Amino acid sequence: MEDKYTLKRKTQYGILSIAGVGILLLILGYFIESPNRQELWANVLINNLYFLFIALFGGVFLALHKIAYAGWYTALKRIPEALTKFLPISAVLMFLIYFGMHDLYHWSHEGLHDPILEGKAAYLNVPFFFARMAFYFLGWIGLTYLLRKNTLDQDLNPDLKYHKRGKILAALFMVFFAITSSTMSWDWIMSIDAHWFSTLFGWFIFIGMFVCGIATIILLIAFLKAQGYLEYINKEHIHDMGKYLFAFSIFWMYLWFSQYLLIWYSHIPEETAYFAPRLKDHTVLFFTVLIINFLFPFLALMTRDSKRNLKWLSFVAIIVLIGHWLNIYMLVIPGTIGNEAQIGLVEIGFAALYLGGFLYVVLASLTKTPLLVKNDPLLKESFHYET
Amino acid sequence: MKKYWKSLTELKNKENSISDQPMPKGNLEQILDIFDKNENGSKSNRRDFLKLCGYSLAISTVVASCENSVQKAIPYLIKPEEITPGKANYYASSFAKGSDFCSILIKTRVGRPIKIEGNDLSTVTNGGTSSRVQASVLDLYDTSRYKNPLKENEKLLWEELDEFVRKELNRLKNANEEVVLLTSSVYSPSTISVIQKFIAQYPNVKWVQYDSQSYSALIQASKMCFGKAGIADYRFDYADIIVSFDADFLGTWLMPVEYIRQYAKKRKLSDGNTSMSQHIQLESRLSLTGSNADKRIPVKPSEQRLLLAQLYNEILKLAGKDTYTVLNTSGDMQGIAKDLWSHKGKSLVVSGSNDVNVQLIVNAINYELENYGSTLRFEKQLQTSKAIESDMKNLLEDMKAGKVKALLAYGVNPVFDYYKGDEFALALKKIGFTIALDEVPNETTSLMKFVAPDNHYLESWNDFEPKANRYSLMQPGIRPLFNTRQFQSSLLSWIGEDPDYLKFIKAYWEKNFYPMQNTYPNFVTYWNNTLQQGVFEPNLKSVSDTKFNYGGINNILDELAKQPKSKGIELQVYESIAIGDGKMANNPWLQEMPDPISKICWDNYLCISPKLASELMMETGDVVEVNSKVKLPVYVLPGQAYNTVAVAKGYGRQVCGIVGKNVGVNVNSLHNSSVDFIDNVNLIKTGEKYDLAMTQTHHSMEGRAIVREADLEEYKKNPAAGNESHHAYENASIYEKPKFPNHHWGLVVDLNSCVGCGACSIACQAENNVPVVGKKEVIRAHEMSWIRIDRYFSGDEFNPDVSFQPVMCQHCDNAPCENVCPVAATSHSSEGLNQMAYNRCIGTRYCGNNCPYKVRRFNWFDFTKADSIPNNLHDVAEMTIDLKRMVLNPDVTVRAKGVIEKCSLCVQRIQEGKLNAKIKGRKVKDGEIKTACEQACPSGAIIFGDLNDKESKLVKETSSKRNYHLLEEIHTLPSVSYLTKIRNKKMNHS
Amino acid sequence: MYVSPIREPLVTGNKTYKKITDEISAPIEGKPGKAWYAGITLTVSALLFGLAMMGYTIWNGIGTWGLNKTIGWGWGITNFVWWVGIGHAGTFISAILLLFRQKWRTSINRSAEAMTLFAVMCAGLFPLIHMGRPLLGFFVFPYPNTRGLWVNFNSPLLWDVFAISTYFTVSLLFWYVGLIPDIGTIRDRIKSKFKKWIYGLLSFGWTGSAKHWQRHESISLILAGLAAPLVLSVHSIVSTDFATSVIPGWHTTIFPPYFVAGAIFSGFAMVLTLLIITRKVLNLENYITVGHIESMNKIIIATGSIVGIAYITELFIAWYSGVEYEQYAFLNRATGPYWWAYWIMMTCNVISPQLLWIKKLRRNLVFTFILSIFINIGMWFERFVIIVTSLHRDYLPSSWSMYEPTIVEVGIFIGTLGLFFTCFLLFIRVFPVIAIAEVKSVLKSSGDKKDKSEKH
Amino acid sequence: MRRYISAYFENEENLLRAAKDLKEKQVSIQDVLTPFPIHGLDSILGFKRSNIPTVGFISGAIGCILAFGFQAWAFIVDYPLFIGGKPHFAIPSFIPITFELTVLFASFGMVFAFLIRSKLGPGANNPIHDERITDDRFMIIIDLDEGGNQDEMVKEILAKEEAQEIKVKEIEK
Repeated sequence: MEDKYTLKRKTQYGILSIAGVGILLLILGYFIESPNRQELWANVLINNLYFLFIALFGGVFLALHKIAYAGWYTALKRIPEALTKFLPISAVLMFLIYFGMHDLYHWSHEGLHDPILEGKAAYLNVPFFFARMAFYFLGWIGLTYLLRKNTLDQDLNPDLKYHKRGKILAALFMVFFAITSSTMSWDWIMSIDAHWFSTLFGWFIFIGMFVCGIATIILLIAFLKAQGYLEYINKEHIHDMGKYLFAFSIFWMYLWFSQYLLIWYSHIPEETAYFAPRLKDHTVLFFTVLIINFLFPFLALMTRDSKRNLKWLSFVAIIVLIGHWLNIYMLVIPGTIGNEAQIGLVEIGFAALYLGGFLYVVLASLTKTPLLVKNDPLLKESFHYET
Repeated sequence: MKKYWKSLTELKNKENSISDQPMPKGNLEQILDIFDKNENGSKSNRRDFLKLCGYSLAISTVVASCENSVQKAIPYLIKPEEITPGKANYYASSFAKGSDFCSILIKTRVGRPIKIEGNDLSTVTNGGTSSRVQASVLDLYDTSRYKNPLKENEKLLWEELDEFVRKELNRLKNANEEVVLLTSSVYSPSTISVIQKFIAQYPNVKWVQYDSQSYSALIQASKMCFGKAGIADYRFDYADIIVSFDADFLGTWLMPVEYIRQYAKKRKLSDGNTSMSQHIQLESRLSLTGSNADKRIPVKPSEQRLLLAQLYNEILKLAGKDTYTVLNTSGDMQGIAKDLWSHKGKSLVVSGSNDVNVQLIVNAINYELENYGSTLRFEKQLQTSKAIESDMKNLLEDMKAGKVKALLAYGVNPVFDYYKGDEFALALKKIGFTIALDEVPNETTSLMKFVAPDNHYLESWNDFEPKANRYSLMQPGIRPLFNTRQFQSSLLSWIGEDPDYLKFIKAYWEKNFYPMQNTYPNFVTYWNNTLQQGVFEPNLKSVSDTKFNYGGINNILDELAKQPKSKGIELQVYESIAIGDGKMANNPWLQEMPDPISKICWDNYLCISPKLASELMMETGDVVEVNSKVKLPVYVLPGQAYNTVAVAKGYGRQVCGIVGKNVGVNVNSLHNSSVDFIDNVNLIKTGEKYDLAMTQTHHSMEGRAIVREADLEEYKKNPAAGNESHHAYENASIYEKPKFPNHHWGLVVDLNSCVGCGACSIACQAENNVPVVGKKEVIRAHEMSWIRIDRYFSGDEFNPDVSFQPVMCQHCDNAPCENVCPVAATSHSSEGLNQMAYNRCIGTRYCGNNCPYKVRRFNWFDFTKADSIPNNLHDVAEMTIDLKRMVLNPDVTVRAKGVIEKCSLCVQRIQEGKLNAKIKGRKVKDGEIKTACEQACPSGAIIFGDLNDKESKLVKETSSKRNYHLLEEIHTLPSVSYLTKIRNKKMNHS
Repeated sequence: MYVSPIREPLVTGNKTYKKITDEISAPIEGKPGKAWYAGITLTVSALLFGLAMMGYTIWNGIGTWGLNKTIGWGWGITNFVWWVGIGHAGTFISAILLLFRQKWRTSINRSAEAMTLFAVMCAGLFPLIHMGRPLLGFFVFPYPNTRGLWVNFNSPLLWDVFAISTYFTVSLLFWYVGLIPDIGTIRDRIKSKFKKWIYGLLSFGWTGSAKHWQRHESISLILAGLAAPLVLSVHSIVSTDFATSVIPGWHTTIFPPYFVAGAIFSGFAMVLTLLIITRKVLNLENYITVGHIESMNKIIIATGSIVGIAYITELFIAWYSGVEYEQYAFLNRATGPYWWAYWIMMTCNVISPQLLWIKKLRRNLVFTFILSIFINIGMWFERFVIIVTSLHRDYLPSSWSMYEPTIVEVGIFIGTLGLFFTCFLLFIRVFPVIAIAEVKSVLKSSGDKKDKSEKH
Repeated sequence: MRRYISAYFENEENLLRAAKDLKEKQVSIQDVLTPFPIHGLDSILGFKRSNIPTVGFISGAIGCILAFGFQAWAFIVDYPLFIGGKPHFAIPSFIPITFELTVLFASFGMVFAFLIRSKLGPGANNPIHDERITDDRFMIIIDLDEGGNQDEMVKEILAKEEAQEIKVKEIEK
């Protein structure tokens, strides 16, 4: 059993070339498409959020299973732990938004004479915005660090106290996350369309995050297994990950539909004003997102066999990851760039650059610790995992 | 044995043989002959009538009540002329009850009057109506009406009665004993002629006129100042500035229907006209008029005289005349005086006081302001109130003294509404021969020995001269339902003349009015045309001499200046909008009509100012004892002047049908004189609680843009003032707006015209068979009104601004209610109407919950007997008995228990209009279709039309900058819209 | 299958398969005690009272209720939503916990599912009774008729019809399919010939054949897979009754998931209320252990916290929206004339479950029982707050009004409580309250340690 | 003539081992009757995976198409009403009922398939070999060849796993 993952040259080159292609496309795109400041900042925000969500989900995955007293996931704990290592970088990237505030967030302008925005000013103001941002990251990074540290400590010490401490930390993280995931999505996404509001929004974003995270973990499992690691991860684990991807794609659709149905039905302009430009100016993308994120995984993963086939599952995961990137794109674009926005070289370049960076951080952090945890009292259940 | 008709001629012949009376309206009578006592026709004839006319079961019961055998319903065998089943016939007529007058059209269906509409041809009422006029049709079917002549409550035949009366009158005549004919004000020329004839026959008869609401001060003051007894013709439409001292001219003072029209006309704004009158009201109780005023100054009743004197003084000052230095003038009065002065000749000062001195000052002020001939005219003097108070006082003295040996009473109820009613009752009992000529029993008639019951006005012929030279005819819409006879016919028969009053009127008109015109070549065409139009308004110019000729003003002012200021609580007794003097108290529609200001129905109550209430630690619903005489529930009325209270009269009827009996409290005993108010009232909290039936319990708009309003000054600068917050969300829609290719019916309500009188709501109730639920259910917020008038107070609690807003179904094109009905019982028509399919409705009330306007009404109980479950009827007002069901509009389904109902924009009228147009092969003309509320509205605030017709009046109004939709931010796309209310608040000088 | 030793045993007390069968079948075979008779007398009386009130309503009209022109729904729909919510725990336990392989579900799923069915029956009564014309209630079905009219597929109330009836049917199927082997057990034990015949009929000829078990397991899993989204859909659809409207306080997008969370929350509370008593009365403490109670309490705290977050989200977004009607609706909830209802809801649903973070309280039966009652009350008030306080003061202040229930409405609610508990009391006498076969299947892996050591 | 042997175990582990041994010896196991589903028995007995999910999918699809199609037909073709300004083809409005009917059809389809395939149903009168199969006995029924060549071997395996009441039965065809 290979204890530690080593980042191979080939992989490094691969990652570097992804990032390199990203930079190249960006430069090309900058000259060909001559994007304006808004477009650049919007791209920064989109990718910031996207990779932040995946990283943050690492913590959610760990905490959720810990408090649910699950045993089966123990063997693949290190992967979500590695995801959380991207969080500090996300934090830095998010704080960069400070320089693009006016391009992204209409409400950040002074003297708008908009009575509705004036009413929200107590919440939507730049200092408080960044104070909240700092608070969120502090909590997330701190708690995920402690969660990870706890398992590392456990590796060295079979004492059950780490198990108990892990549960407390997980509960703390979940509580913190439950509140901040909503406020974070209001702050960073919903406030782009500053007049619009939807109580469901935070939960909708959370489920999107869930799907992305699961898809990423699936891909990492596939990657590591292809590299010859994780042989103790069997079909049942894969099946469960497949079920997650399947179920949460449906759940994502459920929330999307709940929100859309209610707004479509009541037809109150304050709310429909959000969907009107998305439907009219981005019609194709609007429906593409639904097809990729729901219909495709729904049909592709319906049978038992499809969920147990890692290759197929990885393919679905890639498609779904693209779908959710598009979803975030759809959330951000109409309120920032407007109806002329198009996915071009700049968008792909930014995404590739971020992807490269993200992969490097995650894979590098995987090399730091053994791929398998030790001393977890439930680890044995994970090895003997069957239906 | 059955006997069938062979031809229409035979039918006519038979008809003639039954009655010699001329046929006013063809075959109507044929049907109604069944109600006549079997005088001429044989029994089998009557049966044939029934078979022919095919009345429903409803009639059968009426028949039964007339002791006829129950008949089966049989359809028309031979259709009578004029009556087409399914088509309404309209007859021009007049409504007159005491001083209430209105020119009307009677809408009949298969011979039944079912609805009253205003007569547009009258220049007096201009097609407007009031709630009482609208409700009067129900009185026709009142079960409490007299059904036969009575002697000591025993039925007798008319012949017997006539013989007895003639004998008695002759006896008294021979003995030269005083006989008194007591009537309300009579302004019917023919009736006056009949009475004169009667007096000529019996010279011992003294004619006394008595009005429950006396305007004798006006009449007398006019006589004292100008030598002309009577009431001037007020022209609110000529007044740029109106100052009213407690005159509720939009509510109950003199001729509100006429005044509302004038008032609204002067205040109607359009893109072309941005000027409107300014209205200042000084009053103690927040009246309907006060609630419409641009500036309202709460004052105690006792202070008004002094303020008027000050005003007069200031005006004299401005006129450069001698002034009375004894008076210190308040700032308000100085400003008002200046404003009035700057509109000299175009201003109007009125007072509701019945104090001659006050009216003298008012006349003097108007004279100084040169308003006579402009806003006050004499050539068309108002005639509806003629009674002089002292006459009644004298009569009572005479009665007490035993001088009066016989009393004939018609249209009056002094035992109930005279302030010395108890004394009158005692005196009445002493009179040997008393005969009541009323249609319904009341406190007075019940004490009288004989009853010669009058017809209901919808069964009567008459003529009226409400204003000098403005004549209006009354014609029946139905033959008498019961064995009754018109008052005039009774008098005629008692002097041995032909009792046919119609003949009498015709003769009178041929002699007196026919020569006043030259349009028609002969009397027959003149008569027929006039009868069809209902009004005769000859062009006569009679210049009045308006020389002010009264020297006693100085003394009055001196006296006023000396009077000490009153410190106590002052009580004012007023007439309520719905019930008036109480004559129509048995009308459930009126009882259930909420007061425009307090929104309370089914009761009178003591209005008390918020400050006084908090001082006395009282709140709405507390029962207080007033002067240890009557117990009344308190209603804290914002705007009521401090240290004053007010209560409506007309309530607490004792001898009345089941509806009005014991509703509220009779407050006449509080009076000790007939002056305007009662001083030093003592209020004692009893600790009891009383539930008042309020249709609106929250009075603030909570800062929401529901009634949008602006000041005239802002409006002049920006026509969209107050209406800025338009939610332009054209691009926000995620599906297409529905399209209506042919018609798109809509309605607009001008909030600047609406005075809140409530005529529309009663008209709607009559038109749409809206059930009456009773007080208990109103308390439980179960009232059924399809159109309600929301009343909001804003600003200062002690003197609030008042806004009225009629709210009916808004007929949203994006209707939230339609979406949610599980069974599709409510859907949208292709002409933009929000429809209800009653028989599809299962009553989930989901639509009602989802209606942001809360206009949907649910049938909480079996109010209408349309339910198939037995023994669950919930009918407090006998509305489901067969007689009263005759008032139902057959075009509108009666709704069963458990279904939702709501305004349909009078879809039956739309359908009728469309069919009429179709028969004629043309498009529906603008204005051709009128909803019931629009038709009834005296101010013309409601306009119905086709939103697709760009030339229509409706579209002209809706394209105004003042136009807005209620709650347009939720994108319901209503077809009903509103025009902002504009207040003319800016005073030039104060 | 390996189970970590740190996990608490799910079946305690040295059980053997035989013992399990005997103990769980005991209530069916024995004679009911006095308590049972007393209980059923009480519940049937309540049911009869409720029936009388329903009859009175149908006869006289909805006017006998405290509703009015402004407030079209009151106790009736509050109770409807409350009961539907309670009816969510059963299927959640059997379906979602099955999918998530939570073995502790095995001893509670049977009774929870039965509870689901009874609660849905109670719930289903209300939409019918609250109609103005319940006798025409069949109009809601899209049957061909002479008017050629269909129903309104836009109406959430119509969705309800489909959702509730589907939910009931699928739950019934799920429950019954699960019951078949256990009915077989009873059939094979019962002595009375007549009863044996009845159970024989009901057992559908179950033999325990391996092929049957295979299909049985497969169908259970797939039905669970179907029932899981069904659970979500049902209360989501119920929530659309409110959320599709334009009424502030009703129209908010979070409603579907928040209602689902609330439903599971209240459902678990009711399961706890019932099972804490049932395990005691029927001597099932070894099957429904304190560990089970603790697991349910964990679900309670999770769903309770979700509900709490939803409350706060609603409040915050109402302020954030800048829409004066929204802002007022929530201000009015907390401080208006029905403030007490709001604070009862807040206390019972959000604040009191937070005590469950303390492990001792999670495992304390008395505390859990009291808390479960609190939550039942709190969740009832949640629906009351949503329905009544939103309606009583909506857009036009002229129509603002107050609502107070009449004895008739209260009576109908009592009647449904009677129906629910009557059904439950009958159920425990007729069918095994714990899934015998399922408990046996986890005995080896999750039975208590002592048991295992003795066996080996 | 058909011959078979029946026996029961008191422990599922014995049953599993016995079944495994028998299968290895190519003995045909007619049926195994157990009080609860035994994990791993399916594969030992060589059962194919059940087709019930497929039935569920097909019946669900029928329900889905039927529900959506009917709603669309009723609203667009048969009786188009104007409701609340919404389009006749109101897709979001149709989703809830479509979903419900999909689930309903799928559930019914599967349950019926299960009952019919297993020949279970009200009044189904399957033979009960031992009343304690539904209690605590794990019964195995093994087909024997007509010649009785396997008898001993089978009995031996059964005895090794502590099987009780080993009985051989013969039924005339």
